[in-house]
Amino acid sequence: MFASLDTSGFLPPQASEFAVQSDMLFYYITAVCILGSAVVYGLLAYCCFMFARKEGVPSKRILGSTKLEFLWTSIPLVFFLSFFVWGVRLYDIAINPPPEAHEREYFVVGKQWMWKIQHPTGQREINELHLPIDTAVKISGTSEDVIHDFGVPAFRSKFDVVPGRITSAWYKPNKEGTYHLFCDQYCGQGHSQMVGKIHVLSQENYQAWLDGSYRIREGKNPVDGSPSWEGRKLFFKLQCVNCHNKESESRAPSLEAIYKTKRAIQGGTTIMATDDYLRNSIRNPMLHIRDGWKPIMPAYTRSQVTEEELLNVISYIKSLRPGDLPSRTESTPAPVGAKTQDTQAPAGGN
Amino acid sequence: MAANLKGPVAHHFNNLNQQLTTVRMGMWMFLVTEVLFFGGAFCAYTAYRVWFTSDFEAGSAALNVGIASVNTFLLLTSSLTITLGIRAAYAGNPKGLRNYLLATIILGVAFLGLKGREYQLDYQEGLIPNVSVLTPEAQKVVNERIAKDPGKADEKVYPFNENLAVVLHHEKFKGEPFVAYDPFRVQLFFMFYYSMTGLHVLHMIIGLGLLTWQYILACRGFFDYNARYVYIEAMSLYWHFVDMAWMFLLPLLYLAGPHSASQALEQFKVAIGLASGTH
Amino acid sequence: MDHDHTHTHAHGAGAEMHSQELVEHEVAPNAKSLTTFAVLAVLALLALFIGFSNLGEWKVVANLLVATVQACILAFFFMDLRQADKLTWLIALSSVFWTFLMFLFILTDQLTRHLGVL
Amino acid sequence: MTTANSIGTDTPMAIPKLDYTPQMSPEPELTPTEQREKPNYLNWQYGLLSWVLTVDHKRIGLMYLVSVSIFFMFGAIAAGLVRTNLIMPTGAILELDQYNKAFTAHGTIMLFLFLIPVIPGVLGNFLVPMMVGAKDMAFPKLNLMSYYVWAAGALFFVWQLTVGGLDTGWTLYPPYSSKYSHTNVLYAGLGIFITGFSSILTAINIIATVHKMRCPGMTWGRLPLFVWAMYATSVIQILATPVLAVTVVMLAVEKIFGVGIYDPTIGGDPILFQHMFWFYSHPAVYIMILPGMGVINEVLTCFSRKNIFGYKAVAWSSVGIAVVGFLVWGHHMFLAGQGYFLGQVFALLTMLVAVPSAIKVFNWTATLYGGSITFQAPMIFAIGFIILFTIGGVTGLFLGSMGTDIHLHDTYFVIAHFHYTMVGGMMFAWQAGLHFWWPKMTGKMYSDFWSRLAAVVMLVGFALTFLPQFVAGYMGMPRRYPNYPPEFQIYNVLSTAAAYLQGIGFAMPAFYLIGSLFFGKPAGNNPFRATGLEWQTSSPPGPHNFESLPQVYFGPYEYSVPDGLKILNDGSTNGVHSNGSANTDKGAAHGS
Repeated sequence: MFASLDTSGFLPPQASEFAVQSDMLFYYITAVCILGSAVVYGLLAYCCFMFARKEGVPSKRILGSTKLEFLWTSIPLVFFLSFFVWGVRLYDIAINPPPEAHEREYFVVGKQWMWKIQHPTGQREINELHLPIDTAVKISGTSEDVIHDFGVPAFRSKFDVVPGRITSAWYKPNKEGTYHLFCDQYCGQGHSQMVGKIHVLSQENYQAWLDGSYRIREGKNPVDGSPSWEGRKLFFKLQCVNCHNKESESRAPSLEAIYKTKRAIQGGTTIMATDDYLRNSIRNPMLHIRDGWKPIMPAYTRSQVTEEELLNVISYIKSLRPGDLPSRTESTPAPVGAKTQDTQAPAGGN
Repeated sequence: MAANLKGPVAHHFNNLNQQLTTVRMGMWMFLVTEVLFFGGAFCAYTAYRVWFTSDFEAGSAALNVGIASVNTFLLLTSSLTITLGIRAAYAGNPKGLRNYLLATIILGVAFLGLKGREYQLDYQEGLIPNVSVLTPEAQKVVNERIAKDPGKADEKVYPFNENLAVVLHHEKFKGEPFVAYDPFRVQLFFMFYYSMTGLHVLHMIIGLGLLTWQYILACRGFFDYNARYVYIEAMSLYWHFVDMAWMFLLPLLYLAGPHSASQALEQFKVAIGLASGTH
Repeated sequence: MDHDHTHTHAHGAGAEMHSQELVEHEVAPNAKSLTTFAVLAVLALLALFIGFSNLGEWKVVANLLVATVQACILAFFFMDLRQADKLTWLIALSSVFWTFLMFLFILTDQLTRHLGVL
Repeated sequence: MTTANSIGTDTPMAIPKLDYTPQMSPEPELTPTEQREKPNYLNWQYGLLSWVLTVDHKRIGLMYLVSVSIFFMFGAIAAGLVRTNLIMPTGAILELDQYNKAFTAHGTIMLFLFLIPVIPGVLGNFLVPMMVGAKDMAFPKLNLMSYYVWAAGALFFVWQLTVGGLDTGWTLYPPYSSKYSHTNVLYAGLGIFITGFSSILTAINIIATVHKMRCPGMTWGRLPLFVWAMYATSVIQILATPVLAVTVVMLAVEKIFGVGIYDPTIGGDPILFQHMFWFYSHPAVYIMILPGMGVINEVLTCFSRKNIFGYKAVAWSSVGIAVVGFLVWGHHMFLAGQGYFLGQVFALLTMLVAVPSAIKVFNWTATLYGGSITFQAPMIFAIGFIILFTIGGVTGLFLGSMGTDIHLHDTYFVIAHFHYTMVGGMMFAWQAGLHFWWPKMTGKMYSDFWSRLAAVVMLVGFALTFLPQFVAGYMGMPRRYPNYPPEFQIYNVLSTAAAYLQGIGFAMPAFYLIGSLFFGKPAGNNPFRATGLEWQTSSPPGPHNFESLPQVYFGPYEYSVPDGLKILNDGSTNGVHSNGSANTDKGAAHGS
C-alpha cells in the first residue's frame, strides 16, 4: 500500500511529532559534519594542489603548533558535546511518555517470527497495528524466545523486546497512512519476514475498525475479537460457506458488498439490503427470494443460531467486500498479514 | 646477596639483564590477561549475586566445603614450595630445585584429585543444572509426595530442584535447612560453580603440565645455569596467580552459604571414604 | 609460559656466555618465604573461621577483605612486587584498574537499570 | 651503508649532502648479482623447514601476509554473495538461512581473521623490531607459536563455517546463539577463542619488544608513530581479549548444559552478555583502526617530505583512544534495555573519544601543508584513507548521539558507517602500508601505473558502494535483511554494482604485486627515500636486520633536512623538537 507510504526524497515519512524532533537533530548534526568535512577536504585539496612536488623547492620544516592543536581539539569538542546534550534531551522525550499514554497501553509479544499485538480494548492483531491519530499511545513489549526489536521508521522509534523483561516506547501519530513495522534485532532465519504494517486511522475509522466494520484493504479478515470475526467463524460453522463462497456462481448469490445496496427480488421489485433484510434472509429466507436464484436456502431457527450469533453473522456479511468471500475449501482463516501465497513479497509491500 | 648469574644469552638480546627482565615482563603481561579473564567471570557472578543473594547462598550450602578447605591449604603450600624452588635454582642447587618442583607437582595433583572427587560427589547428589535423572532419595521424596496427594501425580517434576531439596534438607550434613530459595536461580549459581572452578582446574592442569616439563628440564641439567632461575620465577608467577584466584573462589562459591566446621569435617571424611555419604 | 623455557634452551648452544651481577632483583631467602607462608596460612584459617561463623550479609564482606589481604601479600612477597620496577607495578595495577572499570560499568547497569525507564 | 660515527654522543659527526626528493625506482646501490649474493632473510636459509620452524619475525610476518590474504579472499567471497543476493527485494540467489550464514561468515572472517590480525601480524611483526632497531621480537618462539595458534584457530573456524555454518551474526547474542540457533555456535566460538589467544600473545610480544629491545638513542620521543600505534593496539588487545574469551566460554557452557548464565528462563540476563561482549568488541574496533592510523603517519610524512604535524598530539591521541575507547561500549546498547543513566555516561564518553580521531585527521591534513608531495600508490591510498575515514568518523556521531541512534540503530546507516571506518579506514591504510613496505619486504618494486590505478579504482568503488547505504539506512532499511521492501531496491542495486567495481580494485594488487616478485625491478634499499630505521638496512633485510647495532640521534620524520641540518648543527634539538633532524638516509646509520 505504498500510496500512503511516502518514499519521495531521502526521508522516511514523518508520522509523529517525535519524528520531526528527531529529524531536527539529524539535520543539525548533518550540517555541522558537512561543514567540518568541507574544511578538511578543502585543506586536503589545497595542499595536494599547492604543494605538489616542484623541482628544487624543498619542503618546509614544520613541527607543529600548540595553538592549532588546542583550536582543533576544543572546537570539535564543543560541537560534540552539543550533539550529546541535544541527543540526551531527545532520548529523554522518547522514553518518557505523556501521562495520558499510560491509559492506552498496547502489548506486543515478539516471537520467531511474528509480532502479536493486543489493544487496550482487547482486540488482537498479528504483524499489524491499527492506531488512532493524534493520540499518545504506549507500546510495551516482551519476547517469547530471542531478542527482537520493534522498530517503526516513520515514528523514528525503536526498542528491543527482551525475553524475561518488559520494555516500552510511545508514539503520538499525527499523519494518517500505512507505515512499515520492522524487526530490527537479528532474530534468526525469518528475521526479514518479521515485518508488518502500522495503520494510522482517523478517530472514527479507528472506532469503526475496533468493532470490525472497517478494514484497511490488505487485511483479508476481520480483526480478532470483533463481532464480525465471531460472525466469520459462524459462517463456516453453519455451513453458509458451502453455497456462499468465491467459487460457486450457480447455487447462491455472492454476499460481497451487498450491504446498503438495492437487491432485485422475485416479483420485479427491489429491496434495500438493510440489517433487517439480512436478518430475515437467514431466519426466514423464503420471505424474499433473489431474482434468478432457486429457493434452496434453509431457514435458521433460534435453536440453530441465537440472536446474538445472528448479529455477529450479519456484521460479518456487512463487512464483506469484493474478493473477501472465503473459498469453500478454506477451513480456518489465515492470521491477518501472515505470509500467504499471494503475499510473497516480504515486508508486506503489497 | 645477589649471586653471580651465569647463562647463555639468546641471539637477539644484548645482555643477560635485558633477557631476564624481558622474560619477567612478558609473564606479568600474561598475568594481566589472566586477571581480566577471571575478572569477567567474577563480574558476571557479582551481578547475579546482588540480584539473587539468598538463592546463591542456598546453592553454596549444597557444596562440599570440606574438600575446599583442605584444597586451600594444599594450594597454599604448593605456592611455598615453588617459591623455595626459585631460591634453589638461584643459588645453583639443582637437587633442591628438583625436589621442590616435585613437591609442587604432587601438591597440585592432590588438589586435582580431591577436586575430581568433589565433582563426583556433586554428580552423585544430582546437582547438575538441567539434569534429567532423580537421585534415589529424591525419587523417594517425590513418590511420597504423590502418595500423599495423587493430584500431584501429573505435575511436572524438575529433577535438579528435587535433588537440591534433598541435599539441602539432609540434616546430617548441612546446616539449618533452607526455606527461601528459587531452585532455578540456584541452577544459575551452579552454572557459575562449574564454569569458574572448571576454569580454575583447567589452569591447574596447564600449570602442572608446565611444571612437569620444567622438572624434566631440571633433570636434564637445563637449570645448571643459575641465570635460568628466571624461568622458574615466571612459572611461579603463574602458579601464584592460580592460587590467588582460588583465594577468591573459596569465599564466593563455598563459604557464601551457611556451613559449620563439623559439617566440613564430616564432608571431608565422606570424600576420602572414612564415612558414608548421603548415598 | 613454555616459550620461556624453549626460548633460551634452544639458543643455549650457539649463544655466547654471559656472566654478570643481577642488579635490580634479589631473590628472597627461604626464611622470608616461610614467614610469608605462615601469615598466609593463618589468614586462610581466618577465612574458613569467618565462613563457618554466622555473620549474615557481613560474612561475604569480611571474607573478601581477608582474600584481598591474602592476594596482596602473595603478590607483594611471593610474586616479588616488593622489589619490582615501576613498569611491573604499572602492569600489575593496570590489570586491577581495568577489572575495576569492568565491574564499575557493568554493575552500574545491573543496579540502575530499573531507574528512568518508562 | 656504513658511516662511522661515535656511539653515545648526541650529535652526528658529518651528515653528507643528500638528494631528499623521492624517486620511484632509483638505481640500486648494488648490481643484481651482488644483490643476490648478499645474504638476506629470504635466501640465507633454504627449504620448507627453514620456513615452518623459523623464529625470524620477518619470515613470520610474510607467513601472516599469505594466510591473512587467503582469509580476506574468503570474507570477500561471502561479501559478494551477500551483495549479489540483495539486488532483488526477495533475494536473488540465496535462501534465508544461506544468507544469514553468508553475512555471518563475512563479518566473522573479516573481523577475527583479517582486520584484527592483518596489520599487527604482518606489518607489526615485520617492522616493529626493525623500527626500534632490534634484531628480533622479544620472544621469537612465542611469536612463531602465536602464528600457529592463530592459523590453527582460523582454519578450524573456517572449517566450522563451511560445515554447518554459523548464522548468529558476529555478535553471537544469546539467547539466539545459545538456544535457538542450530548452527555450529559452540565450535565457531572455540575458533574465536583460539585466535583471540594468539592476538594476546602477539600483543605481549610487541609491548615487550617496544619496552625492552629499543636500540641506543631510540627514546620514546623518537619512536616512529607506527610503533606508538602498535603499542596502543597491543595494550587494548591484552586488556580486552581475555574478557571476550571468558564471555565465549560462558556461552559455550550454556550451550553444553542447555541452561546457563545468560538464560532468561532461569533468571539470567542476556544484556549481561552484550555488556561483556562489547567490553571487548568496542575496543576491538580500535584494535582494527589504530594500526592503520599508524601506517598513515609513516606514509604521509614520507611522500610529503614533512615532519608529522604535532608528533606528541598524534602519539598521545593514540594512547587516549586506547584508554577512553574502553569506556564507550555501551553506545552499542542504547536500545538494548541498558539502564538510561549508564546510557548517558556512555554517550558522553563516546563524544569524548571522537575528539582524538578528529585531532589525528587535522594533524594529517596539516602535515601536508608546505610539503613537497608526490602521488605514488601509497600516498593515494593514504589520502583515500583520510577522505573515507573522515566520513566514517562523522557518521559515527549520528550513532553516538542517543537521540538519533534510536532511529539509526541496526539500520544500514550503521553498516555504512563502520564500513567507512573499517574498510575505508583500515583497509586503505593496510594497502598503503603494504605498498609502502613491499619493496623493503621483497626487494622488488611493483608497477607504478597499475598500483596507482588500483588505488583509484578501490577508492571510487568503495565510496560508491557504501554511500547509498547511508540513505537506505536513514530510510529505515534494517541490517541483516535478505528480503526488503521494494522501495529500497534502487539503493541496493547501486551499492552492489559499485561493490563489483571495488572487488576488481581489491583483486588488482594480487596480480601486480605477485608479478613484481618475478618481473619487478630491484627496489634498492630505500626507494622512497624514507627516514625510518627499517630503511637504513638492505632490502630485503639481512637475517638479523642490521649489520651492527644501530644508533639513533634524532626523531623519526626529518624529511625537510636542509633546514633541519642547520637547526641540528645549531644543536637546538630538544623539547618538542627533539624529533628534530633524524636518522635520515645515513644520519642514523649503524655505528662502529
